[in-house]
Amino acid sequence: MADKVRHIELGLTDQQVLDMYWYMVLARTVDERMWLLNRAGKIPFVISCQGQEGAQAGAGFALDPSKDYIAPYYRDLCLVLIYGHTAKSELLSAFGKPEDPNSGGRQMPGHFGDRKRRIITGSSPVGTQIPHAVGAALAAKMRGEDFVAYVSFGEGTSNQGDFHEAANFAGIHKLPVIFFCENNRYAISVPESKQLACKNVADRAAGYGFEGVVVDGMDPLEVYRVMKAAVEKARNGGGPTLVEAKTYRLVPHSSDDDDRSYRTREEVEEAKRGDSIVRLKQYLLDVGLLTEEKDAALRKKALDEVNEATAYAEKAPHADPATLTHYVYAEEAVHHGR
Amino acid sequence: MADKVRHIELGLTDQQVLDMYWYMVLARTVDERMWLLNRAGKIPFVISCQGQEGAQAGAGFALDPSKDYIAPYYRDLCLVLIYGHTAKSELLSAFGKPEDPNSGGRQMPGHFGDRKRRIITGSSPVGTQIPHAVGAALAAKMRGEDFVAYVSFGEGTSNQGDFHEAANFAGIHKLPVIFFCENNRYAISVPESKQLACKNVADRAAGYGFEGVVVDGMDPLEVYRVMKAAVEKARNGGGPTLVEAKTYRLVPHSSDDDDRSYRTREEVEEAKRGDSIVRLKQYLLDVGLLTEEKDAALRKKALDEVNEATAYAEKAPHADPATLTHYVYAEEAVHHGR
Amino acid sequence: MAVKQYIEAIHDALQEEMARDERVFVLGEDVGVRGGVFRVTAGLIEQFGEYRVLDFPLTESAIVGVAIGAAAAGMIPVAEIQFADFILPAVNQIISEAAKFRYRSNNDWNCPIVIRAPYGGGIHGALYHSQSMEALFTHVPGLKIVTPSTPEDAKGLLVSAIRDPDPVLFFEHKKLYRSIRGEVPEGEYSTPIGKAAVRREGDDITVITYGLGVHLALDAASHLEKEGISTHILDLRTLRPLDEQAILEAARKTGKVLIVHEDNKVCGVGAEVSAIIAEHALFDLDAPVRRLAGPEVPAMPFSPTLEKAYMLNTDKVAQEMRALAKF
Amino acid sequence: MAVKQYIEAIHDALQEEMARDERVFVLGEDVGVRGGVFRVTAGLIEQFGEYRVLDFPLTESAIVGVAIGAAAAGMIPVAEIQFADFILPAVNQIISEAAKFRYRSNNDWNCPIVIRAPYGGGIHGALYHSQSMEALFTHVPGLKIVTPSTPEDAKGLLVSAIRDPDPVLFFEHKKLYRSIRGEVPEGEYSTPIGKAAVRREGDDITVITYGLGVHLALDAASHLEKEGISTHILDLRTLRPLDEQAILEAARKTGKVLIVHEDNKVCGVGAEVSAIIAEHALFDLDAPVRRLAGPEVPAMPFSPTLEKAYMLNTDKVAQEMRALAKF
Ligand SMILES: Cc1ncc(C[n+]2csc(CCOP(=O)(O)OP(=O)(O)O)c2C)c(N)n1
Ligand SMILES: Cc1ncc(C[n+]2csc(CCOP(=O)(O)OP(=O)(O)O)c2C)c(N)n1
Ligand SMILES: [Mg+2]
Ligand SMILES: [Mg+2]
Repeated sequence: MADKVRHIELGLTDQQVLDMYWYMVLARTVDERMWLLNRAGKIPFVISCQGQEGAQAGAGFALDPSKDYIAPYYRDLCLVLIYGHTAKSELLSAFGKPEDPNSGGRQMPGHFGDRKRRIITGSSPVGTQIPHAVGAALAAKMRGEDFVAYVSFGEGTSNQGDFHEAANFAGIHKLPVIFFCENNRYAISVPESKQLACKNVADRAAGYGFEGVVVDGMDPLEVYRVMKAAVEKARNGGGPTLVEAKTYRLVPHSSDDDDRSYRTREEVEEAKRGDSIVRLKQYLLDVGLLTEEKDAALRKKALDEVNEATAYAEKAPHADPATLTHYVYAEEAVHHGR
Repeated sequence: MADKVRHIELGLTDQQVLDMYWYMVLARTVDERMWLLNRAGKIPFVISCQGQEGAQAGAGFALDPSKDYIAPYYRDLCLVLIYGHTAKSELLSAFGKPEDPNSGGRQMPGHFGDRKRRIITGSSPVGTQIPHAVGAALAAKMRGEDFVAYVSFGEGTSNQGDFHEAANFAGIHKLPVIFFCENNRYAISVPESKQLACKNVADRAAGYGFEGVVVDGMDPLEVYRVMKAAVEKARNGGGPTLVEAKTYRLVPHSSDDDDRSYRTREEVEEAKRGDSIVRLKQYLLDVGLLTEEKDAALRKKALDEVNEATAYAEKAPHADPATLTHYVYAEEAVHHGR
Repeated sequence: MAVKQYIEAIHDALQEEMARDERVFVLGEDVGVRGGVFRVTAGLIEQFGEYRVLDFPLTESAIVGVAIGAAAAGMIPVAEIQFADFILPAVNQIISEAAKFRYRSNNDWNCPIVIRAPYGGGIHGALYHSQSMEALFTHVPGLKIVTPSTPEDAKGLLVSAIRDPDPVLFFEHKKLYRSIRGEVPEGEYSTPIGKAAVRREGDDITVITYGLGVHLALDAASHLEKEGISTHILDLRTLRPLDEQAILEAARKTGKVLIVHEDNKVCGVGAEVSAIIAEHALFDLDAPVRRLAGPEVPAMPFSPTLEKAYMLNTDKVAQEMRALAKF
Repeated sequence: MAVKQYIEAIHDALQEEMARDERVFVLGEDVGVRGGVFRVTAGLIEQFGEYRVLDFPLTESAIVGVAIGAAAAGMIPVAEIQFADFILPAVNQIISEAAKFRYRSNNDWNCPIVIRAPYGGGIHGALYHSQSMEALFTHVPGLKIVTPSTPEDAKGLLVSAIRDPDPVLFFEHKKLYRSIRGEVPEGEYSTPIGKAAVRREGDDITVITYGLGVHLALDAASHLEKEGISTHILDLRTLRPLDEQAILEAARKTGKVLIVHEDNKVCGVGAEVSAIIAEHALFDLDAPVRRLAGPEVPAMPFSPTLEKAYMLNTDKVAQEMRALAKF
């Protein structure tokens, strides 16, 4: 019974926890569609959020999209949906169409960005976004504003120098930033055990003078609880937190990968049983916020959105080749036109 | 009384502890001479070991110069003397003369290197030497040889990405390497408190799955004890250790620095009272291995060596300008001649 | 002679050199169990074990830095950077360290490492899986830069790179991996670093290029032949050191030079080639030295239309060649 | 007009821009309490406080990365890299991130940061406190590269760099800091990025150069004047974008061009300038385009004789100019 009100205890309304579920389902639906499109030869590349939706939903709901900056990484589809992107925006990106708000189709899918939504433009070289979030947090501190900055990355990426340098600086100045590590156990084919020798990525926080927390990333409510505390601490001048969400990547690294060479099917099947979508659905059924019928309707809605988005994105015009040389630098003409 | 046999308990002979003291005094004497030469306008640059001789002596005596690789940093004058360099070699370097074994006068003083002594050539960009030592340790492991690799650096440098990435890799493969941080409280003008937010640099080791140890770097015997254990562990397959020696830089950062702008004279005077040379001398007096007369003789010997080295180095010929373009790549002729 | 893919030739060079000399080992991201994301190192871990085919954590600066240290202790590391774009975190280790090891130690130390990296676009890799990185390093004394265009050279030059006592950057054009096949000599051989190769003899115009550009130029040349234009093609093969003599000979041969590369133009390798010609063969020229290079944008986009607009192709090359011939 | 040192002009630009716009702030190693190791930022922490003059930990990649993030959130950071040599750990942040922020986001984001770095040799700084780093970055679309030679330009160009909506690398030649004084206009002014300046009008030969080279060329020109040789001198001032029109005009003016820079030659800025001329002004030339640059060694040694052998000086420049005039 106590469990029944978990989301209420955490300060989430019924609608909010249902929304959380909705974004997770929508993200999964978009993601699955991309794989289909890729396998059908319609889009050249997919990089997935599958398995990490719960962690991202928990994190996203703890942030305030009206003021907090995020520097997401390529798996954060669910997070950017919470931040206002849509099936359509992400499918436009997948098809590399100029209407894509992330990059006008210039970047691969999964390379998010949107200035008006405070989604800092991301790139492929891993870890570079970590100091960017810290820089945004520095701006908050310098101007005395109460926004926080959030940055996510994989456990493999926590080994990059940029993570270390950025975390160190954030620690010294107690900046309002949350480092969110989505530990999905693999960096492409290299397992956690060959990526790092400490038990938890979160253990590294001690080396930067702030708190590190490990959380079950397959439990969006638990992630929300931990993230909420981290965000509040940051907003109130308490400095950074390193949150490590233990997750699992349910599909290959990307559409170019074949994960059978480095992990067993049993391991993957086992992980699927702990899928955060399955778990949150069960919770919602348990607390009576969802029925199988409602779930089916919700999934149909997601599918409808994705179908519509796919149709739209596929038909949307390609970039005019003449735009290739645009926006290397500020352009007077264009500049005034914005 | 118990204290009287400290060095014996640690496995050092009377002669060894006297040698330790000798190298510390010699290093200090060389270092002081360089300042004089600089102030007299005879050499353009000095970067000092003053205050860190004890830490370096403790470390150097725990290593086996007949097989262990070292990747020292620019303050490690005392260490390279233990590794076989001399007042003469370092003064040749200070004058930028081609007979200098470190770099043929090509690098600034304090940029050590010597292949036959396993002193890996160092540079100015801080931290780059850390992965080099780890690479040497990897070679030891791959070939099943029992040498260890040692690398030293300042506390400011422990913030560089290269430290993080190298330590991480060493941890994963339990490589025979010792990370030796000479924490002298400042990185040029920036105090420890603005360089890092953790209490000890050694705390960072936990993030790499190996042990971190803090040691009083002003006590060479204690450094020796800690280093000896770390070296033995590494040699026996136990993996890396991060040793942090708490020291203090007694002079400005370099001959180009003026430390009055960022620290008080009182602070420096206070630190001088804990100088490792003063402390080891007292120990040697206490245990009867030294008298004031013997000490004076030893210092005179150091001064004589330094005088002789200075005279030699100053008179040594300068590099032939034609050699400027030598050794960019392997040169056939030269190659066969070696 | 066996016919091999470009990628097979690279694999074979690694495999054979590792078998020949046990100091040689491979390190990089996903090179072991996965055999590399392009599968260049497939099968090597089974043959040589997990240390000689070392799955490295996701840290490029350490890949290169550890390779340098291992080399200092007597090993011969061949580091793989998964995509040339991701070599940038390792630039400090490459330029401050590897390139200067010998010089700064007055010939006491050296740095016999190889860094392999797949580069170039046209594979929908977008901004960060398509870049050409060679110009950045070609500027740097102490490094050698190799960009083979054929399977024979890919193998022969990689063997030379591994045996070279100095650091060599070995850039492999991704588009050539499986699209280009060619004869590869049986048995052990090596191709000297620093020598360009004439790929086609001709009298009207000279194209100087490397990597993918060689194939585009060859294609274009056979079209132009039908139009009565005879093309001389020089494949640089090594970008540092450049084969100045071969460049000047090729320029003098026709007096009309087009330099082609995918990397962008400003301060690119073509600038140096052009400057060498302007310095030493100016009066042998019958036309301005032209350069056809990637456009001056930060990198090629994902959008298929923009990627196409960015990439060189036979038509673009042929068009420039025609214009030059007509000059 | 007041007469100021080059270094004072830079200091003044920072101080005035910080006073004018509170989004502008300085970050770097030792820039605060110590006022910078060259004392460029002396006094600023007292005026603007410890956050706007931010003593950063010893981490160049984070200096640039944090600057990028702060800029994304509305600030205008001016990062100092203590010596240009130490910019290499930050190359990934500069080339992968700053240079591509605008392009990759289709003009949604931009990156208004400035990175200042003292470069160049002749101060006994040895291999790692003497390097010229401009060529590496001049190759990169998305960046702007500025190398002022006079106090007036140093101030005016730094003001422009700070107000520029895109990333600007601002390289300050260390040897100019205190050796060069010059008139600096009173009050607020800025010098446009992308425009070269004719420093001397002449008819026999043209020298194209920047930074310290401008002063060497001016010195040499006044010697040569006595020998009856009249020199035209173009100061590039901005290396990216290069002022092509000014380069071509200067080349055509005399038909004899010498390009001078301290950075080494291969794929340096001089290569690009030469290639531009070979492409667009070939038939206006009366002599091969010559380049006088730093030798092809990894960096300049500490040894005073070797440093001297490395460095350009008035004699070396004059000698090349004479040879060109005689051609
Ligand atoms: C600097 C850099 N090196 C290599 C790559 C290629 N790469 C892309 S993702 C990846 C693995 C990332 O692992 P992790 O950080 O754990 O994130 P995950 O993909 O597992 O979510 C690699 C090696 C890259 N994008 N950037
Ligand atoms: C990459 C790099 N950045 C900056 C410098 C300039 N610099 C030389 S020493 C130093 C401070 C080093 O501090 P720390 O690591 O604590 O060593 P210490 O000098 O105190 O022994 C700095 C900033 C450098 N040498 N390398
Ligand atoms: Mg992962
Ligand atoms: Mg220090």
